[in-house]
Parts: sequence; structure tokens; C-alpha cells
Amino acid sequence: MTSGGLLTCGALLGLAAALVGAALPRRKRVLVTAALVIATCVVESVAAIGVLATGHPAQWHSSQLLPMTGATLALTPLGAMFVVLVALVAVPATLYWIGYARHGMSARLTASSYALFVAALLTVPAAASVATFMFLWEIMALTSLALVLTDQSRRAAARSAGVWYGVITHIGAAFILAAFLILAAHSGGQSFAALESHARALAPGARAAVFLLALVGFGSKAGVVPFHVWLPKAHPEAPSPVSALMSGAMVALGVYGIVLFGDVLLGGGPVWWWLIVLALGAVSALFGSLHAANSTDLKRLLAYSTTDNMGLALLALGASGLFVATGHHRLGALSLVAALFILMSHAMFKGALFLAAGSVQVATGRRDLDELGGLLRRMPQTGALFLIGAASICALPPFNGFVGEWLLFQSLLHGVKLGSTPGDIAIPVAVAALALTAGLTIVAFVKAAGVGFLGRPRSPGAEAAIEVPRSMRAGTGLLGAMCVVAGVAPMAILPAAERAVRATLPDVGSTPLAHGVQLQLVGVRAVLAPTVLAASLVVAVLLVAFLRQALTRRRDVRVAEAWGCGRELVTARMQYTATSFAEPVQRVFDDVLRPVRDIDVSHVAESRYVLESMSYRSRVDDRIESALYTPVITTVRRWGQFARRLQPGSVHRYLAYGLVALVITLAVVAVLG
Amino acid sequence: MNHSAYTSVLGLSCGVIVLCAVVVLWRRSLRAIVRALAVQGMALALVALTLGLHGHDDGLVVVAVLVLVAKGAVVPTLITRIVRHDVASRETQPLVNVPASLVAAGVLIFLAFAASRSITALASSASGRLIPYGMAAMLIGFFALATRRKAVSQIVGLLLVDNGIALVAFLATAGVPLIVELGASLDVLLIVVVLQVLATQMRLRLGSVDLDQLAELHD
Amino acid sequence: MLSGVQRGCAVLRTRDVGHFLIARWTFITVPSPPGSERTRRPRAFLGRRVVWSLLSRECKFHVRGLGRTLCADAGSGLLNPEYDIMTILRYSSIMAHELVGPVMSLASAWRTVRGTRRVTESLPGNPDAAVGPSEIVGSLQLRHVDAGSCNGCELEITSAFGPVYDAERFGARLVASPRHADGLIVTGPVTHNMAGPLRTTLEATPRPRVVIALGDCARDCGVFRGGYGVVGAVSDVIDVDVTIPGCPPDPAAIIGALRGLTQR
Amino acid sequence: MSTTWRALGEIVVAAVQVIVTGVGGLVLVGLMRKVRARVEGRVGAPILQPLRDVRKLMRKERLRPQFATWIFPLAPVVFVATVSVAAVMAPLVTSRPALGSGADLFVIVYLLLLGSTILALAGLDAGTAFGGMGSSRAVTIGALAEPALLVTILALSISAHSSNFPSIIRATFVDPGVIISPARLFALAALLIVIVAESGRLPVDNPVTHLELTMIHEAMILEYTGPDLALVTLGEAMRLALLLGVFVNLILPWGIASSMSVPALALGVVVLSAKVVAVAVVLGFVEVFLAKVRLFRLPELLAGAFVLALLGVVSGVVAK
Repeated sequence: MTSGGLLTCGALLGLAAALVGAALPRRKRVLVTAALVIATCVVESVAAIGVLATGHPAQWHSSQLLPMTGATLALTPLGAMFVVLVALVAVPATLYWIGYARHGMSARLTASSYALFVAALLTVPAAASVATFMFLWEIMALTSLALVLTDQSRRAAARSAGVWYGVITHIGAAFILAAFLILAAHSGGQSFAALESHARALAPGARAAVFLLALVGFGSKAGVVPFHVWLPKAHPEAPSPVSALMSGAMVALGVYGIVLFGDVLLGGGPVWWWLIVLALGAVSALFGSLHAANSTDLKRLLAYSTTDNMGLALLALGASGLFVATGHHRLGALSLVAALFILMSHAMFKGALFLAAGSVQVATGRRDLDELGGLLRRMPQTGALFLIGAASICALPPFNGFVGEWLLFQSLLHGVKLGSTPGDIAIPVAVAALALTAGLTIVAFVKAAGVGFLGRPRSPGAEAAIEVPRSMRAGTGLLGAMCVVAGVAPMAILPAAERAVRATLPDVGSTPLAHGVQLQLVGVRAVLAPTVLAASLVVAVLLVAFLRQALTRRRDVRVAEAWGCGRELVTARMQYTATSFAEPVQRVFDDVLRPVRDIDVSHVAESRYVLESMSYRSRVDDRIESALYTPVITTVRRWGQFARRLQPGSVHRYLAYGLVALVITLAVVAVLG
Repeated sequence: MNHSAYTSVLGLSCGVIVLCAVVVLWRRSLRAIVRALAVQGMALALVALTLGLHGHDDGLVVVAVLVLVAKGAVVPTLITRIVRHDVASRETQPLVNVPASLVAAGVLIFLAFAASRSITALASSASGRLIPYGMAAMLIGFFALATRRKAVSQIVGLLLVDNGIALVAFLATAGVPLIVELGASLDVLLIVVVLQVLATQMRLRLGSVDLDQLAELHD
Repeated sequence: MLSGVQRGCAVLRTRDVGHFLIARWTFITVPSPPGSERTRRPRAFLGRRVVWSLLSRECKFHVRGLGRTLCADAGSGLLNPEYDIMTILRYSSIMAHELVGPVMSLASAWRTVRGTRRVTESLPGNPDAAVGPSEIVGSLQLRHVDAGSCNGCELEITSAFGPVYDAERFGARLVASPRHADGLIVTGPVTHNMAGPLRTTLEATPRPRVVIALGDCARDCGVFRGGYGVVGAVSDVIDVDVTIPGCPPDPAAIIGALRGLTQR
Repeated sequence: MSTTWRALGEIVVAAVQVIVTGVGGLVLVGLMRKVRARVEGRVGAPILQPLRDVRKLMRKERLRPQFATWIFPLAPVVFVATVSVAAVMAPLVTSRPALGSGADLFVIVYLLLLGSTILALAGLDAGTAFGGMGSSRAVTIGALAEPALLVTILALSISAHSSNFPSIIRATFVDPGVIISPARLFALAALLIVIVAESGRLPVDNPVTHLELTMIHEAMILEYTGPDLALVTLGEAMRLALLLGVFVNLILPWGIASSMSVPALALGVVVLSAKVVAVAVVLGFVEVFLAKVRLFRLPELLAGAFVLALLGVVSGVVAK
């Protein structure tokens, strides 16, 4: 079967899964739908891998499917990369869903939307015309919105999250549509090929407008500051397999959109575009990691760290555009490879982390780190997988996040001193942002893993936690294994990323990467041997452990109570909580975060010197939300109040409105005609 | 003096000049700030000396000696006198806190570097390429002027600006007319003396040399 | 060589915790090195001539300009006998606030050091016969437990680990956690409130371990014998390996006992 | 030379570097304590005292806190293992270390980061207040030191066009003028501050403090006993030696062995030790006159290091 055929076949399978999800009785629904969804993923990724292996895009066109325009799918190597990325998250998430469905997410609408969501995620990167793209993009948005609202009957927070998500995602879609419309108006066609061939002839102003519109539209999907506000609301409220898909895969498609417009449709742009992307990336990375370090809700923390990782991807993307714009094509290609690898590894570890967080929520009923603790003993496998995910996201060797950051660092490093002023200034700043982000990410995830999974349980729920069903562990485990494999042997992924990049940036020339056992950047002196590094780490650990065992005289290990300065009662409440863990960081970045702190002290009636009770509250609000969105919302409300006055409830008045409108329209026609 | 040693010394002294400006923002102790100023004056003198020796310009050597005496010794000593009488000789609460000031200094350094890019592109000499350092010292001086509360820090800020301008002048023209440099130095000396008198008066009347307290005179 | 000992208690504001910290003081005065008999005003304490460093419970002051270098820490110090302790303490708390910056110039640091010379007195002779397990020979980490002491013994312990006696040269050191320790050094009679914590602390110490009962109170309750808050001597609560008598014991006696354990 | 011999040679070189950092690190700690004692007018413990301490700790009992997981015993092993791998890779004794082609400064930094991160996790594992406090502070300082560190690496690698450590050293041999270039000097000043912060020495952290509330690193390892504590002590010492070794080889790389012959290696060991000892003595001397900086004043110190590193980058770009 041709790749195009496979592509269609996959899409049909997805539709079938959605229908099955809506039709079958509850008992079989989840299992059958899940099987079909996994089959969809497999078929689509086979098609994608075919494209990546041959380098020839897969085409498919139907003039019947969408009214008037028809549907066009064309899977380029770049799109294929993203299809694989989606499939990498979707298969484990679906596997996880089988076990998770016992705790909700098994309703007809949910199952069907889930299948449709995955199918849309898989086909968006293959869309090759404006209508097809917007159609699939909207399906993706609507189904994910339905999934965010799964628990809305039980939780008000889910409803509010749904509203935020729905509004922002649709405003974003409007921006994307506007960008497409400008392009399409000039090219006279709506297929991407037509857009691409005419875009170069566009006036610089129009090109810039298109790029900025697309940047806002796709940036809002990618959760880039200042459009990130929906992420920390929607991700925690969505069911965990959906959070994993949204955060690992859907958000990455936002970055795909920026690459699609910047590099493919518009074919690159001036330096200032990319400086904006770079700046957005740096700000998002810093803001996201800072808030992740200060969140106590586990899933909210993960959501903020998604903003942080997308910021890093944009940083790489911006650097890539910058290099290409200043004529350093190979370096540009290297940065784009870094961006793709960062997205890929983000999909893996963030998927694993969200799934593990979901398991924690299922097992304990809580998401607040201050009420968790000691879970590694109660849930050894989930805990270990969370630790792997945390190590990966902290970019520690030998996990996949490390390779991504190394690639990004190297491309930035060799970008200095190329002779362009903006580059020379932007790059050290980018390196500093990258480094601070890396540091804050470590704070966030040492906190998440240490407070959540180590120490002693802080609530009865955490104390009574039991390990989750096998399918959930399998889903998480699959992603955890990917983190390790991609970290130890990134050569398995990088050739694909490289092919995608070479298809995207036509002037690269020779390959930017050489790989065997070690990863070698061509043209610059930079070598990384991830496999050797991992192997030597393992050998060193074994050797040191052996030496400790061999040289120790006393082999017995005595279990003793934790040392609490001689106190006879050391309780779980004496441990550091997530809030106290983040307090130093909070204080250092006081001016940025502006935390709200209250202390209430009540005294005994007899004497001011004797305390009765004392309470301390500290809250870190999202300042961008309060500074940027609250005024807009208030204004909209005020207009809403005004509009209310127009609706007194009188039928006569409404009919009169209709008459007035008709008269005005006719008058306009009369005057203009 | 061979060429590589010449560029090294020049580069290093320019680096030290910017570093001293950064130290002014970094440290809270007024004595340390004044000490940084003195070191900066000496580095400035070294720049002039190097340029003079390399270009065989005797006038510049004389200027170097004058700069060393005025900016490396006399002015810091005068300022130290003000500090000595000040009981709380620390810049405890700058308007912008120290880490933020340091990050701002980093930004200013880059800004200076970017802004003088067109000048350095034209400059063919080793000295011309170092102009960004002078700009950076100047900008940091302005920043110190704007954000520090103590009168002494303000004087130091002003002197940083002055040193920055002098450095740019040295590097750009490889030699300022002796008279101009003398005039400028005298101006600065005069300012310091006036400020010292003012500071003494302030201390007598207000008990400290915190500029924020001048606002109270308004009522 | 010692010419006078003064003891006191001071409240110091410390920079690294921002709290008030109670420090115990013993000022030991020594005559100045020959040929430098000059006296100066206590102004010498102010300003940059004073460099201090806060080392956990020890506050060290290096004072230059009195014709000698003064070095005071929580246990012992070398100060000019002319100034009474209150004056010194007033200046010392001023110093804590008005610290002129943590670094002094290298030149003045070097002068300080050259002026300090060696403070530690040499203790000739060999250690007593070994009394502890063989593992701790040459390396002995101790955790101090105050089981109800009047703080007299603590002063002597800090003295023993201070510059004059310098127990560290024999391989002994005080550590923060019993987990890191090879033994406990217990002072005072064991009070009701401290009996449990004392046992807990011993449990927290890895084997092989030694217990040193330091002072008459730890040995047999001393003057507190029969007190209503007292459980008994240390040996009534946990097993004791080494006893150091004295009320309080001389630092030299403490050093002697420690040398018996480390065999140095 | 046949491949087998070459491989054997590499293993020998690797072992030499690890042993030099291990033993040398412990001696270095003893030496710095000795310098401190002498400056304070004391005699102080013998220089070899840390070696004795470690030997004793290996013979002691191991305790495991009641609620600790497998992270707790694993952390010291990983800590030492990461420093060892870094010591194998870094050009300390020889400019052609084993695995040298992958010895990126970035990789070395992240290896050390792996060690400190797992130690921070272990601090939280026992479920005590002090452990959490220590690891919270340690990761905060680590996070703030990171920008200065990476920008320093950027500044160091500008002249060599590579962040590969052996390449940087070889580039220095080709053009010794690089050493006194402002770029290198600023970067080294920044690096020194970061090294002090990362190895937990004054004025950032006080390694001999007994007061739990002021502790950073010490609080994190408060639960370790016996062999585990020995490993942590060894790891810290190795880390200090490694960082100082990196530092001195960036200032004055001369004396480093450039071939794999035995005399060259022996000379390399001697010269490296001499250089590191010189720096350690100066550091130990200066430390006596430093007070520990308040925790919340540390950002100032590290922001200063960051500006120094930025100055290094700017100078490097200007000097092209």
C-alpha cells in the first residue's frame, strides 16, 4: 500500500474508533475503542516512517470529503516527524486509558471524542490545504475541549478551565485563519503548495503580518507566554491521558504551526521575526520554570513546565531562523534539529509525568504535593517512572532531555561570533535563559519527586495509596522506557529529525550531524557520546557499589528512626512541604512573582504574649493573568452589562430590532448599489 | 612594546574599568565603592599610558600621569573623607536591589556593545574596538546615579560617567588635547569639592547624607 | 603562659541566621609578643581593622592594632586585659552590624596572620593506654549532648576544641549529627526531660560507639544529686565507656581522655 | 600500538585520573583545614586526617532511616560515580584523557549536576525537616549558579571555537596569549565564584558548621552513616579536586601530559598537584577572613558571577 493510502486508512480507522466509542455498550466500549485508536496510531506512524525513510511526501486528495474545497493531505518529512511524535504519546496514553477508564472517562461522548481527538492530532501535520488544516485544527480543539469538560459536572474548576481554554483556543484559531486568508488571497489557491509558491512574492509588510498573526495563533496553542494562561487551568482538570496528549502532543503542534508558517510557507524571514520568537521562547522558558518551581499542585506544576519546554523549543526555533537569516544554514539546521528533538523528548517525558501524576491522583485522590509523600514505597513502579521522567525533564544525563539541551547549547555556542550584532547579543542572553531555566526546572522536579514520592505520607490518602492497574503502569512505563532509549541512543531519532529539517530548510547542503556511536556535529568541534556516557555511568555506579560492599566490614544495615535532634516524636508534619521547599526561590524572585502572604495570629484573651493559633498562607498568582487578562475580562463584562440593557425581554422590541436591521441593510444597498 | 602585549594590556585595563563600574553596583560598603573608583582611575591612567607609549605621544603620557594623580588618588581620597564621617557608611537600600542592578548592568553592557557596533565596524585600530567598554562604564555610571540613594554613591556614579567619557575619548581619538582633559578633570574636581561641602552641610543639618531625606525639605 | 581567664555570656546578632544567638564566652588573655608593648584605644575594634567570621557557634575576631593580634571565639580568646568584657561585647555587637564587608585586603590579612603566631600550646607526652574500640584510633567524631548541665563543662569543651588546647590535632572533632559521630560526649546530670532524647541520640549513633561522661555531674550527679528533676548519672541511663571527673574538668583532662581514645 | 594496548592505556589513564582526584581530593580537604588552623594560630588536624576519617567510616555500621527508599543508599554511589566519570573525562593529568573526545564542559557540568540532584532527593528521602531544608537550599543555589556557569563555558569556548575541554586546553598551547585575554580572565573569575558555591565553601556555605539552621550541604547529608557517609565525603572531596583541577588547567595548562608515556604521566600528576595545592592554600587562607553570606544575599554574589561571565563573552566577541 502506498503511504498516501496508509494515511487515509489510518484516518478512516480513527473515524471508526470514534463511531465505535459512541455506539458500543459500556462494557466493551473502552477496550475496542482503545484497540482501534492504537491501530490508527500504528498505521499512521508506519506511513510517517515510510515518508521519513524515503524522503518523498505522501499525497492524498479527495474532492468530496469537504464541501466546496475538498480535502488535501500531504505528509512531508516535517509533518511525518510530528505524526510520529503524536503516535509516541498516543499509544501509551491509550493503553493507560484502558485502566484509567474505571475511574471515569468511559462515557460515550468521552470515548468518542478521545478517538476523534487522537485522529485529529495525527492528521493535522498531514493537512496540506487551508480548509483541511482549519477543519482538522477545529476538530482537535473541539474534541479536546469536550475532554477537558469530562468532569465538569463534578468540579466547577473544570468548567472554568473549559471556558478559558475554549475562548483562548478559538481566538487563536481566528488569528491562524486570518494569517491563512492573507496568504490565500494573494495566491489565489488554498493548497499549501500554492501558498508557498506565491508567498515569496508578497510585500514584506504582508509577510510580516502573516507571520505575526500565525505566531500569536499558534503561540496560544503552544502555551507560550503571554497566551499560556489556559494551560495551568486546563491540564490539571483534564483526565490524565488527555492531559498527557494535550501537553505532550497537541502543544507541540503549536510549534509545528510556527515552523510551517515561518520556514515552509513563508520560506524564512528577516532577523527581527526570529528575535521575537527567541524572546518569546526565553520569556516563556523562564516564566514557566519559575512558576513550576512555585506550584504545589502536581499537575499545575507539570502544565507550567510545558510552557517552559515550549519556550526552549521556541528558543531553538528562533536561533535557527536567526542563523538561516544571517546565512549560516548548517547551524540553522542544527538548531532546528535541536528544536525537534526537544519537542520529541518533551512528548516522552511529559507524557510519562502526566500519566504518573494521573496514577497518583487515582491512587490517593489528591494532586496537592503538600498532601502527598512516601509514594515511592506505596507505588514503587509509578514512583520509579516518575523519577525517570523527572530526571529526563531536568536534562540529566543519560536521559533524553540532556541530549536536547546539549544540541541547543551547541548550536547557540557556535552561533556566537558569527558577526551579526543581534546574534551576538541574543545568544548569550539565550544561553543564560536556558541555564536559569534548567536550574529552576531542577528545583521544580526535585520538589515534585522528593516531596511527592519520598519522605513520609502527609495525608491518609497518601498513606493508603496502592499501585494502579497494570495497563496504567504499562502506558507510563512505555514512555519511561522511551526516555531512557532516546537518551542513551538518540541516534535512533536524530536521522529522522535531520531528514525532516533538510526537507524544510532547502539550503542546508550537507548534513549537520554525523552519527555512529557518538554524535558529531559537522563543521564544528562538538562530540557527544551518549551511549558511552551512559555505559560509563553504569559501570562507575556498579564499581562504586561493589567497592562499598567489598570494603565494608559490617554488612548489616540497621533500620533506625530518622534523626530529629533527639526529639522522641518525629512526625510527618515536620517534613519540608512543597511550599517550604520552594520558599527560597520564591524569595529570590520576590519582585517577579509578588507572592501574597498572610499571617493570622490570635492571642489568648488573658495575655497578648500567649498564642492561641497562628496560620500562614502564601499564594503565588500568575501575574500575567491578573495584569493582562483581568482588565480585558472586566471590560468585556461591562460591555456585556450594556448589551443586557438591549434585551428587556419584550418581543416587540426584538421585532423592532429586526426591522431596523433590515431597513439599514436596504439603505446601504440602495446607496452603494 | 609589541603588538599583542599592547592589545592585551589595553583590553585588560578596559575590562577592569567596566568591572569596577560593576563593583560599584555590586558592593554595599561605600568604602569598597570608593576603592573601586580609585582602581578605575588607575586603569584609566594605564590606558592613557599604554596608548601614549604605543603611539609615541608624550602629551598622552603626561595626561596619564595627571589622570593617575587626579582620578586614582586625589578624588578618591576626598570622597573617602566624606565616608569616614558617615556613621552608616553603607548603601543599604538602593532603589533597585543588587541582583537586579547586576542583571541591568549586564543588559547595559550588551546595549553599549550593540550601540557602538557601527563605530567599531569603522575602527581599524585595536583601540577603536574597545569603545563599547567606555560606553558601558558610562551607562552603568548613569544607572548608579539613578538608583543609588547615598550622596557618595551619586558622586561615584557621576565620576563613572566621567571616566567612561574619558575612556571613549582616549580610545576614539587616541589622544585628547591636553587642555580639554585638564579642563574636564578640573571640573570634576570642583564638583567633588562642592559636593563635599554640601555633604558636610547636609550632615550638620540632617544628620546623614541620604538624598531621600532632601525630599523632606520640600514641606 | 596563660595570664588570665575571664568568662561571660553575650548576645550577638549573627548575620547568617538573622536571629540573636547566645554565645558563651571565655576570654583568655595572653601577654603580647616581646617587643611590641604598645597600647591603643579600643577604636581598634571599629571599622575595617576588625575582621570577623562566623563559624556556626564560634565567633572569631581577629583584631589588629593593639600591639598584638586578638582572636576570640566562643570558647576562648585573646583580649587585652585593659578592657572589661562589657566594653568588648558592646563593640563586638557593633561589629556584627557594621561589618565593613567580608573581605579585608590581603596585605592586612597577612599582617594579622603574621601577628597571630601559634596560639596552641604543645602537650608533650604520649597518650594513655587505649580504652576504646580500634576503629576510632586516629579519628574520633563526637556529638555533644547536654543532658542538664550548668554549662560549666560546655565552656571547658569549647576550650578544649579552641585554639589553645586544639583537640583537633589529635584527630578528634565535634560534629552536628550523631549519625556522623563515633560517640557521645555527655555533660550534666540526666534530667527527666533529657533521658529520652539521650537514649534516642545513642540509638542514632552507628556502632562501634563510645560514650564519654564529662564532669562530676555526668559521673555521679555532682551537686545536683537528689534533685527533683534529676533521673541520675549518665551511667544510670546509658552505658558509659569513659568518665572525665572534675567540676568542671580542666581542658587538659578532656584532652587527655580524648587522646586515650584516639591514641595520638 | 595495537588497539588492545591503546584500550589498556586508556584504562590506566582513567584510573590514574580517578585515583588522583580521589586521594588528592581528600588530602586537599585536609590541607585546607590545616591552612585554616595555622592561620588561626592552631596546630590543626594532620593533613591526612580526612583519609583516616574515611577509612574509619568504611568500618562502621550502616543505618537506614525508617521511611527511606532505595534512593537513600543509591545516592552516595551515584554521587561518587558521576564525579568519577567526570574525572575520567576531564583533562587533568593528561591532555588526552579517556573518553576525551566527548569531554564537553557542558557534559562535565551536567554530570556533576546529576550527582547533586540525586543527593538533594536523598535529603528529602528520610522525611526529616533538616534534610528538606538542606536540599531546598542546595537546589536553589544550584539553580542560581547555573546561568553564571553556562555563560562562563560560553566565554571560555569562544576562543577555541569549541566547548570540548581538551580542545580548549590544546588551543591554549597554540596561542598562549589567550590566557591573559580579558575574556579568559573574566570567565575564570566567574568560574571561581561558581566553584566556591558549588563545592559548598565559604562564603556560600560553611562546611564545618554545627548549627542545623545555617546548614546547606551538611543538612542534606545529616542522615548518612558509615560507608555511605564515607562515599559522600569522598565525593565532595573529589568534586573539589576536580573543580580546582579544571580551574588550574584553564589558567596554566603547562605541565599536563600530552603523551601516554609513564614519565609524562608522572610529571603530569606532580605538576597538577603543585598547581592545585597552590590554589587551595590561597583559598584556604582567604576563607579565614570571610564570613558566611546570608542565604538571601547569595543571589548578589551569583549575579555578580553572571555579570563577570557576560563581560567575558563580550570581551571575547570584541577581541575577534
